[in-house]
Amino acid sequence: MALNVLMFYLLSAVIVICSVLTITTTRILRAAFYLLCVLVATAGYYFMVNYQFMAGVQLVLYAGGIVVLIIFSILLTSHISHKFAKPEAMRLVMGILVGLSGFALSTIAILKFTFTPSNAPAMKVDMQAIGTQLLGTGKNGYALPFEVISILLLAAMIGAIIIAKKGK
Amino acid sequence: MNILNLLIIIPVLTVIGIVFTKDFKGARVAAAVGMTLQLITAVILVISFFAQRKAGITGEFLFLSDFTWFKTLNIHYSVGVDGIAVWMLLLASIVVFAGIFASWQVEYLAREFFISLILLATGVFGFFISLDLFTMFLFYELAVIPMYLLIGIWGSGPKEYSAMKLTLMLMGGSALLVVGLLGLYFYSSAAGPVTFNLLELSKISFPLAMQRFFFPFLFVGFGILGALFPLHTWSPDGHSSAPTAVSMLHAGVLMKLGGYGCMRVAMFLLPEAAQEMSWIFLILATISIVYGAFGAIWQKDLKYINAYSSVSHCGLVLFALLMMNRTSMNGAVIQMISHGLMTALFFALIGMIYGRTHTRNIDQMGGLMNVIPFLSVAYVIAGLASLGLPGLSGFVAEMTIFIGSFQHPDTFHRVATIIATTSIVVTAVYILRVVGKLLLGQIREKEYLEFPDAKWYERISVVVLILPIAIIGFYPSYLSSTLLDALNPIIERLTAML
Amino acid sequence: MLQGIPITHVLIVSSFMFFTGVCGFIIRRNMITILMSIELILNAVNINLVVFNKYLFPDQLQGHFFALFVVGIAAAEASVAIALIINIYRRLNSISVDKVNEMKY
Amino acid sequence: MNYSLTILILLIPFATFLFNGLVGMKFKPIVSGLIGTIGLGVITLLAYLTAWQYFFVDGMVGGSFPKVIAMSMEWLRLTDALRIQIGILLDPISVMMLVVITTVSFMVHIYSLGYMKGEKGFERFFSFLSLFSFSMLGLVIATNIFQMYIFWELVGVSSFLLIGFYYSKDSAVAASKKAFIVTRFADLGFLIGILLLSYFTQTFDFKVLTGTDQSIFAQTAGVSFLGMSVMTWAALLIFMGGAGKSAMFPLHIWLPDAMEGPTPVSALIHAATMVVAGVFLVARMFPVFYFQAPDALTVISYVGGFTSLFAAAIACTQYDIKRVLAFSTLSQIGYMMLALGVSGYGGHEGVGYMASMFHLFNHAMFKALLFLGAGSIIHAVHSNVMQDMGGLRKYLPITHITFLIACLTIAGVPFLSAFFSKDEILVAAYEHNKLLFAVEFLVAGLTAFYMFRLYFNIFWGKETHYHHTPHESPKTMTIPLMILALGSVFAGYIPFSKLVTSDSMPFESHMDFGIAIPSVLIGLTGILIAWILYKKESKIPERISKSLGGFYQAVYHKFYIDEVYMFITKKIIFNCIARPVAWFDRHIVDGTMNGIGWITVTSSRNIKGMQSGNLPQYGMVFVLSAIILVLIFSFLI
Repeated sequence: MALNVLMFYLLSAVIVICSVLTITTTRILRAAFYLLCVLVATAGYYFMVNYQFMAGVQLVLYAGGIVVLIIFSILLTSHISHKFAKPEAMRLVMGILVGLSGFALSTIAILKFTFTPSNAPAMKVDMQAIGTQLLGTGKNGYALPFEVISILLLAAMIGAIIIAKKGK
Repeated sequence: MNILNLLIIIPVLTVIGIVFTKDFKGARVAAAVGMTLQLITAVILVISFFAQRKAGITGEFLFLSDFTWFKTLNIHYSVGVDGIAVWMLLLASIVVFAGIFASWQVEYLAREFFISLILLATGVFGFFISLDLFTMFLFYELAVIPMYLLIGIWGSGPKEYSAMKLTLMLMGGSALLVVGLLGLYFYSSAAGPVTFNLLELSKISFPLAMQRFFFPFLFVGFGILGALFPLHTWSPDGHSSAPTAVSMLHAGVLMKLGGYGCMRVAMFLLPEAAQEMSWIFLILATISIVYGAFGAIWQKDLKYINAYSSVSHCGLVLFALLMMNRTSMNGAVIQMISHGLMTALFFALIGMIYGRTHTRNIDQMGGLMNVIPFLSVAYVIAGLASLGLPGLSGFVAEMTIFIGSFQHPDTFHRVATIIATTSIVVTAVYILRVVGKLLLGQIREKEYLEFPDAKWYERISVVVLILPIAIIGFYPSYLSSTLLDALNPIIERLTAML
Repeated sequence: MLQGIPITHVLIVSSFMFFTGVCGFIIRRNMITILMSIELILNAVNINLVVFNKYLFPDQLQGHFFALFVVGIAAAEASVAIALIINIYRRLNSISVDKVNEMKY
Repeated sequence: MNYSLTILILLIPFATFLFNGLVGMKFKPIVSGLIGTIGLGVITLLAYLTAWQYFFVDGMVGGSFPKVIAMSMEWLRLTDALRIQIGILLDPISVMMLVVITTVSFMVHIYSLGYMKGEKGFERFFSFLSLFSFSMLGLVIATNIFQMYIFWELVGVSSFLLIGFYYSKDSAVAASKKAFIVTRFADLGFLIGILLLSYFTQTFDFKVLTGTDQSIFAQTAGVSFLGMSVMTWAALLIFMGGAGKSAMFPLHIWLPDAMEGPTPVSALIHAATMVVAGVFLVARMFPVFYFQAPDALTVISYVGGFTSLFAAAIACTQYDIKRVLAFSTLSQIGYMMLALGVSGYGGHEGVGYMASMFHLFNHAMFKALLFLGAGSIIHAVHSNVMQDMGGLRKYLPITHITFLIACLTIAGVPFLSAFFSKDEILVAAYEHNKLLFAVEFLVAGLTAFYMFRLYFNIFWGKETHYHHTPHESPKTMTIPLMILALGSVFAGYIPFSKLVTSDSMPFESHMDFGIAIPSVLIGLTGILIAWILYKKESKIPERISKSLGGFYQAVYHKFYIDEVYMFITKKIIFNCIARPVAWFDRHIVDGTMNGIGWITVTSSRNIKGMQSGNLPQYGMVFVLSAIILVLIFSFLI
């Protein structure tokens, strides 16, 4: 078995186990930690497909930014020792049912469909290509979404500040 | 400039004018000025209409004008009036005029009140002048919606309940109407492009199966507004909760839209089905007449009594329409006008009395003749008109209806007529009961002695309504003969198949 | 990764992650956990975007960029959501979704 | 010669009505009174001139008095054939009625100037009197049955207004209401009768209906309903209208109560004019009744006969003097109806018709006199109960004499007016139906008895102690009494058989002494009994009434007819019809509507539980639904 295949299954195992743990653990800080594991493992995926920039973004923004934000908010709103109450049986059953049936359905769909991998030569994904495309305005140019995202982020930032501001 | 457009423009301008007034005094003056102009316009319309008739212009509708406002669906703003509509317009403008003066003392949100009231009136006027069924329907809806606000905000008693009930039931009627109107619209493709235009629709003879299907929708849709049994129950609640002017306008004019619509749309456009199905509705209308009258006997609230009496009288309108001969339909239109005037008078007086006594329960009142003679005498006159005293309009209408209906060759129809005539006795019973308890006898409360008699604006309102009642009562032949002429096309179409 | 790893396997993993997120969304009541579930869902989607890009259209970068934007939006969403959570916590002293139903009906 | 001035007979009272009603209160009360009275004086003069011209100047055309249409205008066109005309028809009976109405009305106007002096609403009273005169005159000169119906209703309403003149008094209000509703009910019959008649004949016109051409009734042949021909139905229904106005049994109940009105009103409306409208109606339609519906005439004669006996019996027991007179009126109208019922058509056959009109004329005079006299008495003692009176002959000499004349007249004492007309009626009855004759014969005696019971109780008997010494009424009241007394005495000498007959052709009538002498005798017997019982104070009447026991009580309570009506209206109509209808409306019909609303509200309330605001739940439903949709679309379809 090639090493990269082994690596893939290792990462997959981490993702599967940790994502399950994220939603089942009774301690919220642990949940955040498991989430972090999932995100880091995902970043591993990105490295494997040679999208280093994407992987870096994943690590910095997701693992570094969002999870830290989540941990902050956990610390602000809960006690470390706080344990969740067990979810109601009905809800648990329904949640698992929905999850499993959805998973089964999508798995069946995935397995039934024959994907035809492209033989086109892979594009070289270096920073230059990313930068040109991200700010390009012609074909394969993403300047408009980029700008929209930036406005969105700005709005989110202002909104978050205003919402979280104490009182008046 | 077509004078009919003025009838829409004046109210709209009045509404705009009221928006710019400062307080309730300005608002009511603006409303009064606007509606006075409206009344004058309506009078001019009537005069010029009959001048044109006299000059030999025989088109069924005069003052036609047309303007396409929704081209894709071929919807027009198309106006024109015939000999029936002009009288209805005059009636509407009289009632609105009187209504403004009857609500002279509204102070709470007066501007909004007058705006809603005049919007309601705009809907009514628009309905009567429209020849395009879609536009007609639009104006009808325009009349119903301010009604909800007027009752819900300025009403009395369980006003939210009543407003809701009234609006919902009328909207239910509208829902039926839409089905019927769309039926007409799509089946009109038989003769060229689909159209809502009444004149063009009236040239088409629709297939019988289609008529059978759509006639009940149209008739019941308008019939709800005309208080057809058993869909009349909005009327007592709605009227009793509504503020004075709204009751006046509603019972006086809006209920007439029902009868007018039944005649002008349902029966005129679908004559074969009308002939075939009239017996069902005739039974319902006969029940309305007798049932409404008996219902009124037992009521204690003045407005309830009058609302049931309206059910009875409006039942008579539908009854006469369904008899489908010239005389009875003529009577139906006279009855619409007559009932519009006298019920408006009733509600105006009830409002004025209520404004003094703060109760409408007849058991708690008595002897008002001693303290407010003007209003009491007016009330007696309204009552006598309602029970069909010769010399007042109610008699003319009822007798035309009864004699016309009795000329029907079919025994069933004549028996129905005899049943309907019994209402004149029952009407006398409840009218005299009210008059006796309310106006005559001893004064119940000491404070009643302090009541002021009618103020000038109340007098205007009352006199403006009594005058036409007496004029029609004394000299009905002009009205009657113009109506007979105007009814010809409808009668011809209704009897073409026989 | 390309050699020997069928695309279906990656997709199965990502869809597992996705439905784990859905399941967590349903069974959890703590709002922060729900937020985490949403992150899981978004992440699963991101994996799909990247993988489809790599396997099926290696000559383009659309999936890559979409994933990038999703990350950006996720960040924005998370920041606003956390601001809201903090605000709600201040007002209700709880971050259970069952308590936050003032706006129902 | 034309009769164009007759239009004023209608216009003047209407003008005075409007004047007094609208602006009368702006002037002194006496102004209204004078305007009304002068207006009526003018039309009285006009009526006499018209009568003179009609009977004596223009006279007969071709052996009979013609029906003259003095004026006619179209009021309302209903169908091409049926048009309502408002016009003036002059024929013997309408001219006679003009004279009667204007005379009595004029007297009552003058009388009221004194009687109503100082009353609140003086101008209102005169305006209503004018309205009544207008309506009543319009009724009698109607050219067609519909015009008659119009004025018929107007008469009804003016009667209502005048009975309820003292509107603060509950009993007056109740009485006016009762009068209006009972007559309205009768008018319903009248209206249906008109509908039937007009449907089959296509005309309202009296001239056509009562003309010689019977072909207009061709449509009615063979049409019957419940075993009676349609014309019998129409005639009976029209008679029902007349019975209501004329207070025939069983629609008589309103008349005694109507005495709540001011006494001049009772004299004018409820004795002399309006209550004979029913008689006039039957007389007007007589050819239709006689030729098309003879069965209806039989009914009329029995109803008339029964009413006269019934009312006379009740009159013997009443103590309220106005009520005694009211029942006496009922009884006399019964006479007239009976006379019409037994009459034939043409020549001597029509003696009943002639007698009926004759009696109507005389009755108007002496009954108005009686009522006005009663008014004068009430004016003096402020009470209308017999027990409060007695020995008044000293205080009220003029009233006494005129009242006595009226009593003698009504009792049928020879050579006073009613003697002649009553005799004719008895003759007609005798020739036609012996049973009815016997009844009428008995009633003649009863009449004399109760009238003199009244007379002796008021003017003789024990001297009651009065608070104020009663004094004779003012001249405005006594002069009409004297004029009417003259009328009562001499009206009988008018040759009615030459003027007013069933076919408008004069015939010779002569006294039938075989009937006249016994009827005079029974009248005198009645007077004698009353003399014995009531001239002096005595215990005999009380003992008699005691010995009659239950029967007396039944008569005293007017045979409990009022109670029966109260039971029917209050218990049955109100409680068993109106109340259930109101209940049905509120609970069943409206309940259904509210039920629909309730169903909507309830179902939406149940549905809104789904909108829980619970985010996880939303998510679950969303995903689950998506899964289900995917399943459906990918596997099932």
